[in-house]
Amino acid sequence: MTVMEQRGAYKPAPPPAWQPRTDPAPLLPDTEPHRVLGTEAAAKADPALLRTLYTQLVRGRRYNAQATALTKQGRLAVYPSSTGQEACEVAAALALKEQDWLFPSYRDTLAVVARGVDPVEALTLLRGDWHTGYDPYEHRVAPLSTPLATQLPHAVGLAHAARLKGDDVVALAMVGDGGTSEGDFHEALNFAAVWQAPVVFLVQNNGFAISVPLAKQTAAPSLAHKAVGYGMPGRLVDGNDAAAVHEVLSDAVRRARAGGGPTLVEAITYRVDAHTNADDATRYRGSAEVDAWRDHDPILLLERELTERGLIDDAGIAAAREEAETFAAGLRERMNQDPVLDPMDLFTHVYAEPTPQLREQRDQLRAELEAEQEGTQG
Amino acid sequence: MTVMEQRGAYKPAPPPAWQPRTDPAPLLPDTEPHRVLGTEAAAKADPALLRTLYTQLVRGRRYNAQATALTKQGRLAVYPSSTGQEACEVAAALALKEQDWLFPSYRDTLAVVARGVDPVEALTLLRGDWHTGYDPYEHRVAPLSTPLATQLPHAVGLAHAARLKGDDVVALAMVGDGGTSEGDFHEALNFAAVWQAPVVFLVQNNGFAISVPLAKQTAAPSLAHKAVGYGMPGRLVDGNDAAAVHEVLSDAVRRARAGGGPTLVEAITYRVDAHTNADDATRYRGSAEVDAWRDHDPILLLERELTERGLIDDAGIAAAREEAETFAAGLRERMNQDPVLDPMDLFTHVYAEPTPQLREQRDQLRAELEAEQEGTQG
Amino acid sequence: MTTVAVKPATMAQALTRALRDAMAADPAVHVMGEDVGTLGGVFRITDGLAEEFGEDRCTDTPLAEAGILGTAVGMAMYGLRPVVEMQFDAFAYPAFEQLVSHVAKMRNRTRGKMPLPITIRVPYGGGIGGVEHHSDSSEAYYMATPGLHVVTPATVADAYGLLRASIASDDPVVFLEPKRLYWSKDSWNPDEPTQVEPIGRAVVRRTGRSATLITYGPSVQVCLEAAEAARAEGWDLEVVDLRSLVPFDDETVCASVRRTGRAVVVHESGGFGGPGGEIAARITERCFHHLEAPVLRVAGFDVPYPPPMLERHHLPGVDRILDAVARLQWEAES
Amino acid sequence: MTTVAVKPATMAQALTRALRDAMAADPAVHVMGEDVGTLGGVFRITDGLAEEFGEDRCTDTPLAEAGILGTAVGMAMYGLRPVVEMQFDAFAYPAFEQLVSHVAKMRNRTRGKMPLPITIRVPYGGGIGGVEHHSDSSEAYYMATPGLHVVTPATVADAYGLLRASIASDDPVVFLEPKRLYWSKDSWNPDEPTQVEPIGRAVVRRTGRSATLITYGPSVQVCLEAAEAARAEGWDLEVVDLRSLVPFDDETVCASVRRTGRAVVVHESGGFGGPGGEIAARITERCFHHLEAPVLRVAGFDVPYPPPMLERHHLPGVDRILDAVARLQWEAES
Ligand SMILES: Cc1ncc(C[n+]2csc(CCOP(=O)(O)OP(=O)(O)O)c2C)c(N)n1
Ligand SMILES: Cc1ncc(C[n+]2csc(CCOP(=O)(O)OP(=O)(O)O)c2C)c(N)n1
Ligand SMILES: [Mg+2]
Ligand SMILES: [Mg+2]
Repeated sequence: MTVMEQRGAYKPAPPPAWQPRTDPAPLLPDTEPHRVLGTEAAAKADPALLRTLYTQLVRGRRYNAQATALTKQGRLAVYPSSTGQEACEVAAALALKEQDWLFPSYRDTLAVVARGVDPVEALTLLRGDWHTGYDPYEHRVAPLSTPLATQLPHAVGLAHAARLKGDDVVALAMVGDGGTSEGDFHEALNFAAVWQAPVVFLVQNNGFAISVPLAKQTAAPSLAHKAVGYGMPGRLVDGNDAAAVHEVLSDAVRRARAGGGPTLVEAITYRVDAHTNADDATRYRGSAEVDAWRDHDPILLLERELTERGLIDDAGIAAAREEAETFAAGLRERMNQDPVLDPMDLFTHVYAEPTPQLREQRDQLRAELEAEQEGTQG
Repeated sequence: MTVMEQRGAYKPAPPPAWQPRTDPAPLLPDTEPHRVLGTEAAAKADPALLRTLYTQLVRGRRYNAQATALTKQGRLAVYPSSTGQEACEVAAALALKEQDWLFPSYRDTLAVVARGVDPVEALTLLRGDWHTGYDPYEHRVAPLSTPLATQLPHAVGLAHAARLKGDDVVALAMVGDGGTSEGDFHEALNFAAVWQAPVVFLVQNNGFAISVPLAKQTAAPSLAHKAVGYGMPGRLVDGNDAAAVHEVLSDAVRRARAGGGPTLVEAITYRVDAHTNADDATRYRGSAEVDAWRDHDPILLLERELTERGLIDDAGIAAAREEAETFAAGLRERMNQDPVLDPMDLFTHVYAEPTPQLREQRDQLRAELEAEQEGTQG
Repeated sequence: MTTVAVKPATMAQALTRALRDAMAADPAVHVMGEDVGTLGGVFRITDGLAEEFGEDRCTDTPLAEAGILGTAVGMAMYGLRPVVEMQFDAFAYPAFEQLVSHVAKMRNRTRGKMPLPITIRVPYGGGIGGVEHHSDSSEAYYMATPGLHVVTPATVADAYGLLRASIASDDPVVFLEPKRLYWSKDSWNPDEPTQVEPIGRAVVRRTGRSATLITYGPSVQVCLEAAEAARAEGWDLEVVDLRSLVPFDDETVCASVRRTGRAVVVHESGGFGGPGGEIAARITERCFHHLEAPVLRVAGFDVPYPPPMLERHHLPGVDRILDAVARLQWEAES
Repeated sequence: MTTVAVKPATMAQALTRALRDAMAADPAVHVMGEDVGTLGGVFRITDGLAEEFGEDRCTDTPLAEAGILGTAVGMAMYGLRPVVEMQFDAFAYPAFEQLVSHVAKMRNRTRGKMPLPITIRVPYGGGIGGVEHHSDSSEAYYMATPGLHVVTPATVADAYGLLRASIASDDPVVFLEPKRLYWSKDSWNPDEPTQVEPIGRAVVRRTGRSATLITYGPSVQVCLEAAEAARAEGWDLEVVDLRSLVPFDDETVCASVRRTGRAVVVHESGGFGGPGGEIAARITERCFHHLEAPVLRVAGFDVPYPPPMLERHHLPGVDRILDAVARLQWEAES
């Protein structure tokens, strides 16, 4: 009997009930970026934390300057600076516990360093002697990801796996405003929400994807609003307010740890330097814009708070700077040494065991190098 | 002078003002699926439109049954039925003007037929004598898209191109609930919103992606809520209420035509048949669920409205059924004829001009077929 | 001791059994993909696994291939051994960036610190009357991507053995399942399934003296049929089943060609830029002076995969293979 | 009549000029991609176009390669002629599904009703010290995809001519720009730029009698240097620049090899499953009895592209080419 033939006996049934799967209201992000420094909330912030953040910011700024200088000296192939974004970089690392995982994007070497990775190892990729310079398992830091947004599903998968194993692990994944346009961003957030994976997505909205301003990247009210469409909460935070970023990320990490699922955090910040040392930012933005942000600098904001509350004095500031100088000098010195390279490494890690084909090629290269060697000696 | 050295002269500047790029409030979808039939709004609906919708629904249902029957007779390789979803299929076609474009997904042959494409041509893909059976330019219907969600950026690009040329053209693109998880969905909606392209996205949420229920596909409050994250309005509609779907789509099309940009529409419906004739739906859902939806059948809802308001009588209903039978008989007869195939077509349309390589291969096949021919004749 | 009756089993059953045994043997093995859970996959290869091992071990994912493979990468980073199902060949393309830029490279990028033991099952090839995008032969893409193993079975026993070996591999494996062989049967004893040798060993399926047919996956059976048919023409053909395209077993292939002096490479994939070019080139490099004729190729045409009603003209069949064998310059020899 | 001084120009300048001339000649030509507008592209190839033709004709898109190519498909459906820039080779992978399942197939799917005249510009290859994912040679993927043309210039004049021809083509063209040649110079007169012959014609860059080097794109210059160096060894090498991998110019290639009797294929792309296998196989099929030695290949190793400090060991250089030439069994000849 077709539906139409039932007509004689037709009794209109109520349509199957529809209800939203999640209450959308709590998912909507803050209407204003969350701020702590310079507000009443700052009084509640832990002074020790603020001091740690400060030291790290000062060091981070110095690290960015040093790394940029190393490009000029030919010691780095390229460097994407996070000057101006240090609050996000540092807070991301500090919001995590020992056992947690960080998934950095290519710009985030500072976060990697703040998490404890040796800066020389963090910079290996950009120096060019290898790709990932550090053991990801040592500090639980995934390789720096150059293909944008591709690291986000990795973070989701890792967090999901940890939860399946019953481990207390949260993954924090970093991506830029431009990266939110990639399909992988979408797929990662969706998987995370469906699986309720313990993962936090930090979007550093620094206003640009290389030269492309945010207005050409999205028409959304904010990037945090994207959370709604996945059924996860979105948070909006002043990305230059280290205390605020730390608080929002810590909340999100705590929520994830407690089984509350993923959170999307948009931190509003600004890329003060050019995209990389190879980029000429004057082609696409004026200095007035940059200058306006210099007045909202993360170090200035925190320094002011600390000073006004008497949590730091000139000596403390000088000490932080000095520590940063020492750090930079050490880095400079180590980066000025030529890395020792073995061309045979080309073949060592393609597979667990080189294929017969790779063994042949390795032998070929070895023979070539030996011949070269003889040539120079003879 | 570094930022830190400016400290002596430091005057805290107000942080660069942040404001949402779009007011999020108007973007939020309806909290309940929009309904017309059985509500007061139905009184305002155009009787002629309701009658047209009815005729088309009845025909569409018959078309689905006929196409499924053709698979059993080996006349179609496969058929993904839209039984139960006819209101969406038909309304999508009717909401468009002559010059507009329809971008169907693989399940949407009914929408293609309702737009005016010869059903035999619409079914060519599924019969297997060629891929796209119709000229996309004749009725402005893009090829049926099997790779899910990939047609959405096409619709955006076409709508954008038309707008750049100053043409009055809207594109309506169809996708399933499962398809919304693909990266292409995300990228298409984002491009559409940034470009303010005249495009309407219709998600038929029929509860399943093959066997996977919606709850494993998304944790969002509704699929319409995804609109917010792109800065476009989301609409939620009862997908079995043909008048409501038609109204919501028409509004969205009008909005797009007027330069208001894209809209995301989620139509809540149900896939009554199995995924395709080759699928066994009893493996993943019970009959009670299916039966509940039979009572909310799009034809029943509209028939009831028309009957109660005296817009149709038994004769009218009989006439609609008869027209559908005639349509089905014609389709059956034509589909029972073997299509005439030319194997040389394999090479004709790979490029505008076959490459030398393809000419060789064409000659090879021709020689083989001639030899075969001789073999059978000899 | 009771003797077990060896009943015919299908390749599909052997694959299911391999997954089940792998999951039972190692709790790190997780199966994931579209419809692999409740439904058991559109080809029913994962049938019963969700029931037996729970949905956390055999998971219906959202519909997003890059997301599936990308999350599998993360799971592998944490020590799991994901087995991903791509529903059809062409639907693996959305995951291409994850595959090429991460799956294939992660071990190398991290100097071996972060291997990714992921198996990516891809039903591939034609011959089942599938509509467009359901019959692609995508092995050329995977072969050209260092860091991946590329494996494909041609028999029921190999389906089991190679899938077990792939899942056990500490490197990523693209495991290509010939769709049209899913229902092919063989006498195979599921109670004594044999592991195959490590991935990378080709096998001579039929010995012969006149010429060697080199093939894999869906074309192996066709080549064996061609070899039978060739007897009538006086040709005694050897048939080599590669079983894995990466690593490539030069030894077995070249030993055969050196013996026969003639070779034809046969596959469904398009000829231009397809696997056959590589295979023919490396045979020629290694066996030039043993060759009585150029290595020939019988492949799909260089066209998008045809619609169901035309696919028989596209697929390499017995006649086309025999035509190629006939062109191996037999006269020149004598 | 005034004579124009022919000044040295870079390949980058020639490409920019080709885009500009194409846009001026045909309002249907639209340039789109990441950073192509205001910035003029990370390699400055689209420099000045947004200014001259407006942002609607030269558009900074959102950062999403599948979206870029997918919307370009829609624009082409409506009669535009999009020229898409992929920022680097490896960043074209997210668009792979759009490329393979739509761009390459649309004309065929619609029986020629819906051709897609899209040009996809991809800066490719290494030699510029780029970090990972910035130096891939992805031509093997494109070659193995029927429906695409695959074009790559090696000279400043060809960069102009081939790009104009690609944009004018009614079929999709993957236009591979050798990154390390962007700043290579040549005397080239931008005021009298020459169109090249239709896509699909290889060119002999250097005539020689001893053996043929077959190559394209970034390796052409290296082969010419090798040919110079080979003179000292007494070899007179011919160098063929393919200019397009699809269509492939069998005629020119085979004519050369039949003359010289020996051939080496040279490219940066990995050897296994790379273009060289196809090229060697088809030469062997066609010229077997003219060959004094197997066609050899000099290619990148079968490894993920190395980090900057190791890339010189990976890239085929003059020595490696000469080594291969030396292995062409010269003794056997005499
Ligand atoms: C998939 C992919 N496409 C393109 C690029 C090239 N690229 C490198 S950085 C960049 C801009 C990134 O912008 P955003 O995500 O905002 O991060 P930010 O640079 O601002 O930190 C682009 C386009 C890439 N790395 N990956
Ligand atoms: C990219 C891609 N992945 C997988 C498939 C296989 N497939 C065909 S239909 C389908 C389910 C689609 O579900 P939905 O989007 O909800 O549409 P519906 O079938 O319900 O109309 C799947 C997974 C496909 N066609 N394309
Ligand atoms: Mg940015
Ligand atoms: Mg559905």
